[in-house]
Amino acid sequence: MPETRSRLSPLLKWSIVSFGIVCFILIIVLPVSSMFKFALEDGPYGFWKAITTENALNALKNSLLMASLATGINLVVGTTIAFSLTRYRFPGSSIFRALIDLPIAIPASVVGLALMMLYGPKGLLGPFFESNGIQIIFDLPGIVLAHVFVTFPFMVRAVSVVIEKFDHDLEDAAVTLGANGFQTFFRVMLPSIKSGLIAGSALTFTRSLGEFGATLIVFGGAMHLRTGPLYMYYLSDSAFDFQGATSVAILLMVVPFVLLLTVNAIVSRMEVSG
Amino acid sequence: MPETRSRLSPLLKWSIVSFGIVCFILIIVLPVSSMFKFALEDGPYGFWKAITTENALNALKNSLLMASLATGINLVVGTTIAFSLTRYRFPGSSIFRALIDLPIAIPASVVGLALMMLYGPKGLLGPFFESNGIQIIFDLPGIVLAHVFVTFPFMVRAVSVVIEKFDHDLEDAAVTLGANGFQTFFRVMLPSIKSGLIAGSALTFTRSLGEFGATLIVFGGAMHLRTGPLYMYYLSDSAFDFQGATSVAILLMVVPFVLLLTVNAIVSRMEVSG
Amino acid sequence: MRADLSLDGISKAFGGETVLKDLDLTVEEGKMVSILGPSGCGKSTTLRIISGLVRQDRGAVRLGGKSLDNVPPHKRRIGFVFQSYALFPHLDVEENVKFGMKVGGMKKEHVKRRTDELLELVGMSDMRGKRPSHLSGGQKQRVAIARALAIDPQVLLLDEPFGALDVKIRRRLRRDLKALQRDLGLTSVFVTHDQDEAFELGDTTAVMNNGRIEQIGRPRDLYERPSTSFVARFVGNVNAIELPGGDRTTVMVRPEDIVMMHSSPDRKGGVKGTLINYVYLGPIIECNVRLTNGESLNVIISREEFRMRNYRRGDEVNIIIRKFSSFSDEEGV
Amino acid sequence: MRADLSLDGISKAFGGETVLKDLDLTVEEGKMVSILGPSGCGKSTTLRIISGLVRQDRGAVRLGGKSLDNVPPHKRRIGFVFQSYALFPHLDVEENVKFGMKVGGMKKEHVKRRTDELLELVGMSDMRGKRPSHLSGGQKQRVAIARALAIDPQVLLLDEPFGALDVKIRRRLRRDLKALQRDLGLTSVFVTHDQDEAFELGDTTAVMNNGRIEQIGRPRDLYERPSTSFVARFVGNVNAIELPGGDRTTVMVRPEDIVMMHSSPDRKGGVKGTLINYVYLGPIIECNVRLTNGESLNVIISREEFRMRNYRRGDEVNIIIRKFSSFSDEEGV
Repeated sequence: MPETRSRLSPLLKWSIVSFGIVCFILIIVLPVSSMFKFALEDGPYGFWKAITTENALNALKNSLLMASLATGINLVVGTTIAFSLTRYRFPGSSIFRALIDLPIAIPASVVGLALMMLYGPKGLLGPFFESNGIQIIFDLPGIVLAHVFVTFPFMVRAVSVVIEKFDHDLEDAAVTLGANGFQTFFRVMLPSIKSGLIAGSALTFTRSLGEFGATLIVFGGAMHLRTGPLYMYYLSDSAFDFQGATSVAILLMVVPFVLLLTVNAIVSRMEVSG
Repeated sequence: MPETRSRLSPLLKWSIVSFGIVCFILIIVLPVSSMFKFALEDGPYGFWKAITTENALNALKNSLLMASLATGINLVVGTTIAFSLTRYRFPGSSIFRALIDLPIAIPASVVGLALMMLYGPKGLLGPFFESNGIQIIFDLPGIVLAHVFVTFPFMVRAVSVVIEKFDHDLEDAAVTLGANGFQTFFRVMLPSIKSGLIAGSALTFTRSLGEFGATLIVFGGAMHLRTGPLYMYYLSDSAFDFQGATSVAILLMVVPFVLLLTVNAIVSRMEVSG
Repeated sequence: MRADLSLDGISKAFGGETVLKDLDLTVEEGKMVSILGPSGCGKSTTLRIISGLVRQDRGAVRLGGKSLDNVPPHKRRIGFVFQSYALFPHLDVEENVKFGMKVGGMKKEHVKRRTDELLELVGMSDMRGKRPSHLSGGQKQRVAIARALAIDPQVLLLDEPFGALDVKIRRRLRRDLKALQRDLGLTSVFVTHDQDEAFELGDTTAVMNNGRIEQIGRPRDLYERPSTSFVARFVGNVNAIELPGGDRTTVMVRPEDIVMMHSSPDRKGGVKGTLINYVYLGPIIECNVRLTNGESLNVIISREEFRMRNYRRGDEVNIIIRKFSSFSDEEGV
Repeated sequence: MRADLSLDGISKAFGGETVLKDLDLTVEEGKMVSILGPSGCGKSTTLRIISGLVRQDRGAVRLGGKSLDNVPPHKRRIGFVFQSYALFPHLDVEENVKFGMKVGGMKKEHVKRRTDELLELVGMSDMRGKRPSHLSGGQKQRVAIARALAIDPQVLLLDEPFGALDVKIRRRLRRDLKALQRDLGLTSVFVTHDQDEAFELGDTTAVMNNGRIEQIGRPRDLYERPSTSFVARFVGNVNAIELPGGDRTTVMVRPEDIVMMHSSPDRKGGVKGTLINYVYLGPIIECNVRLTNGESLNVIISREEFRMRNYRRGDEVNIIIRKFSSFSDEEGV
């Protein structure tokens, strides 16, 4: 009964709504839209050309690779940790729980520096790995580690939420119906937390596609591993190619946005039919 | 009854928990800890000196200023938008709702570029503002805009959650007890959504303190406005002063983490006693 | 003229769907009318219209003959008790009770004295410093009642106030509420879908269905002389039986208006059946009898009779209907 | 030996708090025992121990004389019906019913045939393709029952299965469940805090309190010959009256075991009181009488008697107690 709810005068109500919309347009919509003007300076072809240069394709490929690896690793690690934290108590579990959000509070650039101080050429473990022929910082493992670090809490949170919502009677029901531990896990538990795994993966993938600060530090000029945001930064900051930079930026913005919207729609449909 | 729940064998259970902890230590705890080694290379005094140089103090002051401004602006704008979206339907409200998450999906560096393309010297509106004596990009307004853009969805989400949970019968009860619109809002509505305002502010402040990518682009060398993460990047990337960089990095990490933990504790106590 | 509450020809539709149709109702000053009806019948909307929380499309709400329609809801001084309690979670018990008096600008000493009185009245003085989240459901509703009384309401409205409570607590609370309402002489409207509650609390009970009041009266009237088939079905248990013969008339028979005896060859008249099951409901026994034509019948007999005749499951019995009603609005069910 | 279910000296504590104390219970093959008790009395834990979901600290669970204690829960073939329904949300009705047969490795044709039978049996054939979220509470519980029956259980356990349902649906469902249980000859244990439900469903009813079974018997035994004061209080309504005299003995009197008459000067004997309120409960009337010593009494009389004597609120009445019980375990309440 919405009629019973809004007791504000229509004038006040519309002032509030209009103020919100105007602010949103000034802060978010206009800046984003203005990029299109520059990207399409030379028409759609210019845009297409800018995102299909060898460098651009390489950067996009790298971004997708890092995002996929980070998502895959987090699916295993994050889900394991979400299970441990929500279902078991062990010595130190409450400290562990508090530390989970650490990566959200840490600036991305600090993450990069931290990884460098551990795995870098002058880091604590870096020389050890290097002497065994394993290059971490300024190479793929370092970049992936940075992405995993930054995206890690998103997966743990998304999965924890669905595990906590999980109705334990379902497990008991499965057991009384004759399901053993594995059958219970795969036929009852996993389908129930699927929406959390999907939502967590989407967030991880998205955040990973856009990661800039940590990657900038650990990437260290390994051009063949340059990701999209770094390439965009190079174009605008060093090459002053704003047409190219905005074209790549639009791609870096549209892809994750569409991905998130799609996944949100899927997840909410799963929950409704759920 | 936890006894009834865990049907996994203890071995399997402890393997899962141990795997999670080991991964967490390798990816998160060790890199973070190794920074302390470098920061404390010259003892606590070295750490103290590094974070109290004129440049460091200026950077910290700027970070706190930007975070405060971004939080203040988002408290007004974000709350307004959260109200509009959760309580009213208007033409385009569903599109508006979908666009709210846009800033989460957009890489920080793209945000910087977008603001530059609108308010920068070659941007769509930049020259107009400049001719009226208003400098946006490469100055305080641009940096604050970047921070507001990046943190915006956090406030809207945190406030929307508590508004949606708000029991409308409380409003009706207040009205039947003789409260007019303003009394209902300030005595019933506001106290009920306080936890969301606090949580949203804490997230905004934290994210703002750590913002790097967008600020790097819109800051453009305005040294007196350099924020903590930028200063840290300068120390490690240009000055190769790792002792200084890690010292600042630790500060940038500990402050927001403590802030988040404190606020989470406050909010959850509010919800329990609520 | 006394301060009677009257609704005259109230109609209301939400989004094209009619919820109330030309509803009339009068509550005499100091009396409590209970509105009994299934969910969705419009009883909550009726209360919301009286309180002004919802605006009717047509008709008038009057108090002592004066229309309330131009009085905004926060000036009506009509107490409202919600099923969800709607206590302010950030205020303790005492502050909840004080809320209405404070926003009404009442003097501090007076607020304090009245709060003490009210907490005493509902038996919550010991809990005055507690937050609602630390109270049981029954305690919450006591506070909600005290809070509604604090504004010295002209009318008290209660919207299924005990719907979320346990059976035992509910019984206790409704007794206390009835005593309170009678002692204070509160003009009240109580809404419920529970027949016992409606009967216990209401001086009269209005049976509501589909946005109309089908009958209003004392429990006995409703039970013994229902004026529509809906009332007959909704109030108490009833058997709907198709009478033998070609005219397919359906009649309503109360389970206690049936005489049941053991079948015997020499017994003529009545209908034959089998005792399928019986349920021991304390002083009475509810029997389920399947007639030879397959119809199923509820029969209620007293414990003494049941014991005397020594019934067992599977017994062949003979049924005689002592009393029945039929309604013109009933289309052979 | 028949496949009777028996619990022998079961004890269980959770975190130091004793939940079950040396509990004995036998359920004859094909019979249903209902366990009736307040929340927290240990009745759910009893079911969980039978099913193996919880492990007892002491004692044995036996089926047909053979101990189940070394059989893991998923191999016990004991059907369990939960109050929360516990239907798998990602599976439709049909797949829910098939679950147990599939994980048990049953042949496909057989699974299909049995599923059809079971859905037919619980009246859910039309809904086979629906997800649980699209079902009403009553429909969900029908599916849950079919699913539990699908594994051809040796014992069926039901843990307050109708606790989350409306009164009307509940009545219907418990009738259907009773018919099902009797027709299939299922050895069953049904747990509830609702007396009507326990009496209607159980062949015998065990009244449970504080981790013990206080009495087991047919409704009539429990009602008329309660063996402890808890049973007397919990089963049916009862008045606890302090007898006049110095010895402070408390007796239990059923409301229907009290005779009420109008007071008249020539009437000697009995206790005087005032008729405070009465509630019309269909065939019977519950009267609330305040005695001259201030005690409050519930009296139940039939509708006919009430009408005949033409009682009104405020009438002076005379009370005679026809029957009472007293218990040695009762410490003057």
